[in-house]
Amino acid sequence: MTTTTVREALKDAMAEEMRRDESVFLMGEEVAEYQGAYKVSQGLLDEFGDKRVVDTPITEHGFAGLAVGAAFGGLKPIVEFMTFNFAMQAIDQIINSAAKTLYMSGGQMGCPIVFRGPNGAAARVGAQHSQCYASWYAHCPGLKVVAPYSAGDAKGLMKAAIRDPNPVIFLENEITYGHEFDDVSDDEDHIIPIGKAKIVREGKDVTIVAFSIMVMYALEAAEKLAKEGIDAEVIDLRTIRPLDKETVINSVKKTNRLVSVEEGWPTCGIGSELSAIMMEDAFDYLDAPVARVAGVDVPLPYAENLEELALPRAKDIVKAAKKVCYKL
Amino acid sequence: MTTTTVREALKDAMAEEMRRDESVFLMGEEVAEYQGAYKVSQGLLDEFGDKRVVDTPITEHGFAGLAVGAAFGGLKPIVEFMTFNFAMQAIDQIINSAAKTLYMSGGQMGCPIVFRGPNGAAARVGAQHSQCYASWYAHCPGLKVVAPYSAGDAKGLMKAAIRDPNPVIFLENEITYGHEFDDVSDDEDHIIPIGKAKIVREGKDVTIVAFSIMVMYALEAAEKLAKEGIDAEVIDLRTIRPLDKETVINSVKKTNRLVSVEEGWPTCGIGSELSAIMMEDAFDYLDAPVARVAGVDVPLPYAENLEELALPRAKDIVKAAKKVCYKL
Amino acid sequence: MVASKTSKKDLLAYYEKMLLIRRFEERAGQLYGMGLIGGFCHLYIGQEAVVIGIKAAAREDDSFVTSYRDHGHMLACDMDPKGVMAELTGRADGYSRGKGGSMHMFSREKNFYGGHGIVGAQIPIGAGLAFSHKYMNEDRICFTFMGDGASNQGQVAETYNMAALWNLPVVFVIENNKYGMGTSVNRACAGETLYGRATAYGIEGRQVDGQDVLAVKQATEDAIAHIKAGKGPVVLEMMTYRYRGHSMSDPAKYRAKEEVEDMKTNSDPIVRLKGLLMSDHKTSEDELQAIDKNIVAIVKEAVEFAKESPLPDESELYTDVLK
Amino acid sequence: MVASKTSKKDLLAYYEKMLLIRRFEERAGQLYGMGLIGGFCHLYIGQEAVVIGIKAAAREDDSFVTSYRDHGHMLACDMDPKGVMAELTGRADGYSRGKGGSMHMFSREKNFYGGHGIVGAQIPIGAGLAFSHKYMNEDRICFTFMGDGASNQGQVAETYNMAALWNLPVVFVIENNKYGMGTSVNRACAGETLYGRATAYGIEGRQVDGQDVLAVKQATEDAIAHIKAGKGPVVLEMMTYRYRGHSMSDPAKYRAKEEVEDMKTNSDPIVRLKGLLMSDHKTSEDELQAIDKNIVAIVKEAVEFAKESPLPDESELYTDVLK
Ligand SMILES: Cc1ncc(C[n+]2csc(CCOP(=O)(O)OP(=O)(O)O)c2C)c(N)n1
Ligand SMILES: Cc1ncc(C[n+]2csc(CCOP(=O)(O)OP(=O)(O)O)c2C)c(N)n1
Ligand SMILES: [Mg+2]
Ligand SMILES: [Mg+2]
Repeated sequence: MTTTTVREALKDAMAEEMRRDESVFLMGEEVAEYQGAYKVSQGLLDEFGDKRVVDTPITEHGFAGLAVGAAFGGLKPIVEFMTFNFAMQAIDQIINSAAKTLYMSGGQMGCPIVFRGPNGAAARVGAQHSQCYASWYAHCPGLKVVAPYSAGDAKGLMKAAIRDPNPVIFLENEITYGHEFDDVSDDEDHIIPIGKAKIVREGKDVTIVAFSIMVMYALEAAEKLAKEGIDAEVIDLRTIRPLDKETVINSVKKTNRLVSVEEGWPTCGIGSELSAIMMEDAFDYLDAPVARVAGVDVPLPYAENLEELALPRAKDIVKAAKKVCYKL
Repeated sequence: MTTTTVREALKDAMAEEMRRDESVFLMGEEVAEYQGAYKVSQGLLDEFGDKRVVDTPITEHGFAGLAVGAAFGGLKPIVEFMTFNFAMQAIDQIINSAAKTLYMSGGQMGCPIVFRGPNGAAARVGAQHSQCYASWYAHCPGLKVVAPYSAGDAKGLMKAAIRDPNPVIFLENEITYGHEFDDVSDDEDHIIPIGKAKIVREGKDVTIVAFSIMVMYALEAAEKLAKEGIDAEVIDLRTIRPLDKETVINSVKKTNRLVSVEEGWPTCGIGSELSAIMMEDAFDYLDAPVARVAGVDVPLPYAENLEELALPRAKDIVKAAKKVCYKL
Repeated sequence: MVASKTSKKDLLAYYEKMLLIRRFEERAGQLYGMGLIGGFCHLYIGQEAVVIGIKAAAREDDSFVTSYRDHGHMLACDMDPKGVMAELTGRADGYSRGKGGSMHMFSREKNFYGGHGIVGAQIPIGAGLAFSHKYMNEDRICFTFMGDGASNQGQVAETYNMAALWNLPVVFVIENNKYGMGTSVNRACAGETLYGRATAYGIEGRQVDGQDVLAVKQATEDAIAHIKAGKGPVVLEMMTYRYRGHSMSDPAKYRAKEEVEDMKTNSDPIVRLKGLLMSDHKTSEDELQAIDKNIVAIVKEAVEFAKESPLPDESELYTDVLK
Repeated sequence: MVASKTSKKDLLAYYEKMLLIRRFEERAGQLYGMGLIGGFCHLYIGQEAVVIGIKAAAREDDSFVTSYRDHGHMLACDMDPKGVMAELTGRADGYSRGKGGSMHMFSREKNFYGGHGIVGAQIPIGAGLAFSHKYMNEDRICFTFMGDGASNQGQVAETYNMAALWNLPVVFVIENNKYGMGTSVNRACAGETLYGRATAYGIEGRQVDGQDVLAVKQATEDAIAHIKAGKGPVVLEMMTYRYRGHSMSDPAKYRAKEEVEDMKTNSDPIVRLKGLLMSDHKTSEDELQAIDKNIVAIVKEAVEFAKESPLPDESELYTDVLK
């Protein structure tokens, strides 16, 4: 195990897979000469050259479509969106071309492609640059959707995503790029399977389910709860689609309480889905209704104080956990 | 009250509002000379001329953005998407420009605009032409999302949408365009308020919540259930955002059981949201877990038999209702 | 027609293929009327010389990608008429096992990459295929087809830019059939020409008589030479016409009957080639009728096959979502 | 510089405004460094002559819309420096009450329609404003600004087409500052010129020395005359340069220091205008220094205001989502 940042873990994953497979290449805005807007692709141009690390014009729709065509043609593109907000311009190609074509072709045409980039809020970048797209992509069959938290998971899942024969939406988080973790495997074949959640803290009183940077706040909340005598189990979903129901349900069988945490808006969010899953598969185990913690249902404001209020923080999770434990 | 089709009701609503307010205009592909791909705008060019009924090139992103600019400039555009599938190309302008600008401007810039067109499956048009976008739009603050079933509701809600100072996503259904209803008001000022659900069938044993064409199947299911001694209450949501929780909760307080029905995919769908709402606001009234009926989680297939299996039908609703009544 | 340096044998082959498309689609139209084909069905009738002229110049392993108006392109790529027709009827033996339908068929084996329902989506996809050909040093060209209406889509401009910047081996073929649904090209497209928009990105382009299979072939040969010389992508604006409505449900009231009749009478690509074959190559009516008869038989066989093929098994609903 | 038919009074006004932008942004950069401004902050320094030259020719009620590099445009439109700076610091007295930030400010009163963060999004929006002006017979023109990088976006091409088809009163202003983030225009944009892409749609266009406020003014006057004569929209490609990095976090290592220094020394729009004022109009150093002092005071006042303005009330989180 090595200690490294999420940024380096992602870069290493890409570099290793590019070494391993000639057909893997990276494209996107500023990925090559600029070394990535957030420096995730640092050094890749030097190692792999401009044939395999391709700077694109600012034309998300076009280059996403081009990458889909390249995947149809036999390559394995990694498409970086400078942020997932800009992927909205390309979403028709992602859904209609990448996700649906395997089915529409009766299995003949696969689309092995990774769409990656930071998702959700960074710091003070305003409403147009801060949306979380987890639930939109989770909604759509034909995709896999991944949103890791730790560097080790980022690396293992990125490698899995690149090797996956299906289109994978890989949701990163700008704020965690610089965070260090000591869970990074050096084994070049260490893959973390898509579709498996991880229990990051065991506990018996309440289950807290989160993904991406929200795992950090969930863990922080768990510490606070411990001090108040509540022993929380924290699950990092890691994959949003397909969602690892089993791990969540097994936890709830033990704790009988669930708090879902996501940075995105609540309506039709991942928390809503978890509520529905609980209804369908764990209703009789629940001692309290599922509580959702989510971003406030407004476009993200710029002002420092408002932004802080708009995004879920440990205290919100603590409050929700106490509520489902009837300790509020 | 007059009997008319949904198609005519929509057209009448637009025509009445265009007569009433010079700043209302319609734009989209084939809306003028062709009289609408599905003939919803039949006759409008003749009455209002090509200044106010504007054929566009096939450039959804561009004309949606242009319409947003026209709204900023003081007009009230109605933008027809030939189907909402094509609005994916324009969704950045819908979300980032239309929905978020009021907030980002601290209330200074409104965007009074209606985005309308058929949503969801038609008949055998395949995966790229059949997606339901209700939950995607429902997810986003700054929008109102409407999806009526009857002609009367279509008319009253379309008029409300046009008069609304906010961006409204108006989800129609191609199959119901030709369906006749006798609930259409002749009063040119008869508005149906956005945000209010409607109980379309009273019952005491189970609540079935649906919207758009699924209301038809829900009512069919209720008839079948009645024959088996189950008295279903059917609620037509009509508006998806803001969702009329109160009407649903009050119904569940009576029936203690909820079945949600939607044509779209289940994950992070409207049914998921209803589950979450029940968790939060009606947990103690539920005698059974909420059951979701939704489109099968696959891209819509073309083959006749597969398409029929993929979409929710009355029999699926009957089954779900019996399940939550523990009569299966 | 441009003077023919092409052999009689080749000309007969083009004739046969154009006729196959024509007869195949006529039958498809009938099956649609009978309710055996559902949803959308966009016929290519009238435009046959475009895809056949291009295929005549292309190499067998060059890739093709187009929109929903795609049956002609599939047949030009030698996809099996049986499999195409069975897909149209939504049956298990269709190219997409009945799950795709008219707009969504593919054949990797025949280098046909669809069949795309979203206007404009196939254009970056085509450039991406060209990107992969170049990346893998395959020396293949991708022929990327679009309509006049599609040429307004922003992703087309985005793709011109990337194709030019990266010198991709792609020929953009604009099938300017004068209408995008009910909107004539002059109501939808500003500027003198459609290819001129690509020229602004430094892409070589020109207009071509799309009703003359040999003119199309010649222009395509020039385009290929241009690309192989390393001079970058090419756009060809094929001036053509569709005889039928946009799709089976379109009564096509937006144009005068005379306009259609004039094209059919004076600019039909099959009639023209037939004329050339008879005048310059002494082809007899008998020879041509034999071909016609053969084509009718092939199409008939395809229809029988499509009718008899079973519906897909219900388990197919759940397969092919992911690999 | 183009010979000046402009009065000294007007020239001094342009000088004052360009200087206001320059000093305002220098201070904004400092406040960013001090942590008083967060998120993104894109400075316009070096490009001042573009927006000031255009504003000099435009009518007061003409509308302006641009991207995230927008402070210069706001000040050119006579928006209050206090309100702009307060928005930059995310305070209650900012133009967007602190909710928008650097990229999202608007003033209906001053005909400034944003401030848009998505590259390219403002271009159809600008055409839509022009559409509304025409629809309401307002005789106003919309000046729609975009960067060189933005000009590759598909929606720009889509908008050119509609603007030309519908004869909209819009001037598309491409601020070609040679880079889109770290990508130089020749690596991102195929074709000879950027305005040439609009020409393909029948739109009148040309390149202009964007460092010469009078050249910009003249070109804008010509564009306005073109539009008022009913000849359709115009595109002006302004050749300009940004001195700073793309945003405050960009060290701008992708270009040589000499390149930047050369521009600053030989093509600075303020220095140039100053030279003209001194040589042709006998303006004294004292006169200019008085202006400078005044500007510094205005900017200082804006900074004080912005620092003292309170954070928005917490209730503001929930307001302005819907009307
Ligand atoms: C993005 C998108 N918008 C609209 C449609 C509906 N539509 C299908 S075909 C078509 C007309 C296209 O015309 P053209 O590109 O000229 O091709 P042709 O049909 O003439 O071959 C339209 C508007 C669509 N399928 N996709
Ligand atoms: C759709 C989209 N893609 C990417 C970005 C990130 N981004 C912001 S500005 C920019 C460069 C734009 O360059 P240019 O248009 O030349 O304008 P300039 O910054 O030089 O004024 C990029 C890539 C964005 N905001 N929106
Ligand atoms: Mg056409
Ligand atoms: Mg630039």
